[in-house]
Amino acid sequence: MITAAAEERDYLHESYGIKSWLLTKDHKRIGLLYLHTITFFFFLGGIFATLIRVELLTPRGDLVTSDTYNKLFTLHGVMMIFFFMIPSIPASLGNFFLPIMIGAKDLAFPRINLLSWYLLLIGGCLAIYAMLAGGVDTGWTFYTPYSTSYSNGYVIATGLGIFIAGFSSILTGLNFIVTVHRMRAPGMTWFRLPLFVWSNYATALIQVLGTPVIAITMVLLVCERVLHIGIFDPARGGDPVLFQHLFWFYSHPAVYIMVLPGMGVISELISTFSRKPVFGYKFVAFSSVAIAVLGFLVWGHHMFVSGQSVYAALVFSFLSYFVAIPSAIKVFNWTATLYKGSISYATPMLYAFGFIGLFTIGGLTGLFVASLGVDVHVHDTYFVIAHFHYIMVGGTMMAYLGGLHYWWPKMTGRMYPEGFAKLSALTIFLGFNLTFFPQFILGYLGMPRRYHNYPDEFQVLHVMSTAGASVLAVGYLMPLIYFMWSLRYGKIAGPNPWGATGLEWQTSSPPPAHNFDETPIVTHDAYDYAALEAAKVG
Amino acid sequence: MGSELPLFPVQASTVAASVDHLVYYLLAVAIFFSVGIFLSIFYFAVRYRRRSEFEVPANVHGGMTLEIAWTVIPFGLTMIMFVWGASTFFRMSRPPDDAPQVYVIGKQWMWKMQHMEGQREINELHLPLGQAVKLTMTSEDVIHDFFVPAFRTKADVLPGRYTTTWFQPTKPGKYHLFCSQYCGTNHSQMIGWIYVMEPQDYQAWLSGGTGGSLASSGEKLFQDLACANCHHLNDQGRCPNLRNLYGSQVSLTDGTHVLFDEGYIRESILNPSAKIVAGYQPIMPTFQGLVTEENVLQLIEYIKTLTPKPGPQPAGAGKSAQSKKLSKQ
Amino acid sequence: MQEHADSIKTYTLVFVALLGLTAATTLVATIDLGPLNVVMALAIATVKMLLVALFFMHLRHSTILTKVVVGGGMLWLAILLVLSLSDFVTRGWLPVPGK
Amino acid sequence: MDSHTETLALREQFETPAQQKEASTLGMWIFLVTEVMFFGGLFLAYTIYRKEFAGAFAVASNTLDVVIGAVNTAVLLCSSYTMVLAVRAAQMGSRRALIVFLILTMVFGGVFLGVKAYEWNQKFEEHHVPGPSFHLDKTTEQGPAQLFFSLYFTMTGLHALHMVVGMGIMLTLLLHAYAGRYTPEYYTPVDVGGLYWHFVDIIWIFLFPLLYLIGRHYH
Repeated sequence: MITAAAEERDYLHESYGIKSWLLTKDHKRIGLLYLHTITFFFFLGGIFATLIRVELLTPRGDLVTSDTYNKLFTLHGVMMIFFFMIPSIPASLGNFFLPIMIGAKDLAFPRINLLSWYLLLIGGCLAIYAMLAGGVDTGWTFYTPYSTSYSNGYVIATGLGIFIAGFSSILTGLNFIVTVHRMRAPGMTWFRLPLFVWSNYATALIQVLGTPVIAITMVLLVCERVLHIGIFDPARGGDPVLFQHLFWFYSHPAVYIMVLPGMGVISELISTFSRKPVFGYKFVAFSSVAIAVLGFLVWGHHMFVSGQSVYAALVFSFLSYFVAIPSAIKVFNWTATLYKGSISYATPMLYAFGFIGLFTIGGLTGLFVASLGVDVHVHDTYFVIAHFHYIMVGGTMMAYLGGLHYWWPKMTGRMYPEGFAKLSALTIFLGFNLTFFPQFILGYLGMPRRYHNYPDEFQVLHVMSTAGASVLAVGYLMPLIYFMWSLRYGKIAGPNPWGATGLEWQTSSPPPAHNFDETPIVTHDAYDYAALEAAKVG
Repeated sequence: MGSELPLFPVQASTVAASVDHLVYYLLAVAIFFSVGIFLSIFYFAVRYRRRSEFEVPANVHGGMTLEIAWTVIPFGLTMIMFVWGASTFFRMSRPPDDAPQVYVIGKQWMWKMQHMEGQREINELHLPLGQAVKLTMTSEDVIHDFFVPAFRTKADVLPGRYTTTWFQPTKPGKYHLFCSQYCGTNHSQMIGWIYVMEPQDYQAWLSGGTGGSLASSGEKLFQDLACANCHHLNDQGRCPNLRNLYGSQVSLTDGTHVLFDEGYIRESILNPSAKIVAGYQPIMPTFQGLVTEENVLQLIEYIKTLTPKPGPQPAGAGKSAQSKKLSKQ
Repeated sequence: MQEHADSIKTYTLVFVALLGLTAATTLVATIDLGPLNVVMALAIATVKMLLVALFFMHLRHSTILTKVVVGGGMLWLAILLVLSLSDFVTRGWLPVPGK
Repeated sequence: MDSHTETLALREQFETPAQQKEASTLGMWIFLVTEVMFFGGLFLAYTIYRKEFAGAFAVASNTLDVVIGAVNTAVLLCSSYTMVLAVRAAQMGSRRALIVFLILTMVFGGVFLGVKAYEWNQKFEEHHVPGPSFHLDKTTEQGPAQLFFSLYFTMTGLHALHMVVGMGIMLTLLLHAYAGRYTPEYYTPVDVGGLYWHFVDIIWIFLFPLLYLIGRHYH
């Protein structure tokens, strides 16, 4: 804890006691509540991941039974996707920084913001109840009719948990959209917004437009399971493929809910640590919105072998390539931003480098799975697993950690130990690649997903992957330790340790309860280092 | 396979090679761009590293030419991927007209295969080398998926309807069959082997089988279930004459048409009033629960024999080219 | 802040129109128009929706942003329906079971 | 707690009352868009199965009582009418009219729900509820007919649930109106609550023809 010497009362010391946190309407405190919650869910999901990897060391299922294994990968998916990845950056870092970055005192609806956190918590508790009561074994995709008629797991509790967490996500998105439209400080025009705000805005669009569809899908799933209403039941004329359409209508865009905020973080990091405006600002900004919109047109590429008509497959494959373009634009623009910059190797920047590299691999392998002929072979194999982990872990997780390191001094007022942080970034990068790169090969060789036992010839690659996972686990534990250490022993950070331009760096660290002593007036574009320098000199 | 670590699975079907060729192209593009990005980042990071704490580089805001270039060029490259991938996919989706059929039924957690000649196999499928084979598949419970990596082929197997896949083996050997759609506890044990045999070995294997062909079992069922009481094999019955119908377009009471294929036959047995042939009454009872998926397949195979094979002449039957109208005068 | 008040007369006229359209759609449904029955039912429902949205919900006085939000919602509903139907409508075009 | 003056109720995160009103209205419209997508999933399922099983759906639809459906539609439209008058009363600063119209809105909403409950009850008595005892005359397609009723119950059920939530909102507005919280300068909650109520009405405007009227022209 920071000593009482702080002159001004910052948001951490504005009031005290557990009640002042649980009933807070301060977006910064709610951001921290989210941060703790999702960290818990991350490590919970991580434990499942570890068990999965240990089980897969040998071709025979000798550590846990098949049923347990199936529950492990289901819970890993459910925890990581619905309770960690989706809320991760927007609800924690976004919540904390989006209002500050646009010069607002708070989000438009602070009470709804707090409600969102409680909804996530309730949803998470339901999922944990399902886990403790006996688990759920449908896979995070809940495909019917397995989930409705055959599974013995706690599908209903998990489904309701996701339903409720979905409302948390919807309300966060709604709050962000209204805030960006109505709460910007004077002079903060759309094209002066930091790119982190743009990408969170685009994310919010997806949350608002997509999440209701997974909500109704979960309602139908639960109704089907409880009341046997037959909506997806072939025996009554229902169509299980309809479930897949409804599911992926949300769950494909959900991938962009997870990665877009990460892209926003990377734009901030690249700019700050090269001391230059992001190359092609408008292209990067609009590509976020383009990804959000185009992301809704491609869901059928998860269903190329599902019994969907070949013509629909054709349409979805074609559209899928359109969404590749804005992602490529971002990568090229970030790389170009480095050109003639003043590049610092601070820890957040290392994560940014890691993100660009891994996201590039993840994105390019996405072209493989979007290609109809190739997807038939690699669909539902480890190739797909490797692909989306390169996006989710190599992408979002890297960006999340990068962002956390970048804004940690602002949130807590303290610096973390730089050497330790660099070591952890390196460990995570190496561990990640060792874990997931072999899975591309495994997948192409034909190793199917969700297999408890596997043929002997795949063992070598699985062992490599498990070895990587243990490195990765160590890498993830390190920040947990040194971040806690820094709260007490870290160097005092000062308002702007990185020399960055954003509004969040113009206020004190940690920020005061209402973010700014007086409403800021914005006169420059985002990332305008030259103007900042000129002002300093003048 | 053995001890060395292969990077590519065996190519054992006609499609496998073309999928791999497309993958080489994709790999080339992927390697080109990722290496390009890695090298640029590395070079910039070293060349423009921060030399003093206070340096502020000049603003560079962007360049339209560059933006257009790196939008248009990747788009062109991806369109090649799309067209190439789609044409491969269409080849995979359309079995050759003359391909013999094997029926596959998936259930938790086994594969049941039925050859037209009557042989049945569990978790194994014997195939002759060089012969294109079409699989018509359904599931008795949840969704499964028929995946043969060596053939680069995969198709979901759904309850309540038929799906199709096909392949033409090009290399004798023993290949993995996996279920690749998660289907419950023993999903990872819903595996089997595909044996590709020299044609003469295959014939020998076939003749080792017992029991009648699928069609003859179906004929017996057709009598036992009293189908023939209404479906006379002339035009006198209360129900449509099933001769010469397979593969043709049939007009329905609501004025639409439907292709008389496996799916329609199946639906008509299990849910007879869904699509009534024009000129007939919905009098047929459902056989849901009275017949198993296997029985349905036998009946289908029998009904198919009521339509003579087109023989060597081109423009194969079974396609819309041969459109017959059926209605009672 | 009371910029959106329409007169009671306007609201009443809209209300009467809505009742009339309800009667109309019920009657039209009993006449056999072939495929046009569906079109008529949806057309009348859409007109009713527009009346409620434009007058009762004051959409015609609303900001452009609000109109964009409403239009976006409709567009996304259309995306959901049209792209899903691109599967269900084209099934069976290729004369191969399950394609 | 929010520091608001009694009349303006300006929350601290906003600079001006206009900003607050715009934010609340925009928030509600966005929420309504999420509702559109929520019901959109049901409309998709309906469209697909209706296309697939047109005959069974028509037969099943004809068993619904079209007169009750039409009258209930009219009842709901009445409630929308009184709602818009309530908003107008709030704009004009007429507390009494506001209270009267809010009560009327709730009465019409209550009648609608009552009629709905009666209809549901009828379905149970006629064995038109999907399940083991389901039976529908005049069709051999019992499966697809059940699908129709599954959709009927899900759609009308979720609609009724939204009505119940709407009634709760009306009650809150009524209590606040009674306490004199609303003025011509500050009546945003009435306005925003009205938006919700009208939206629920619009959903029913579509449910009525889709559920009650699809088979009336063939007998």
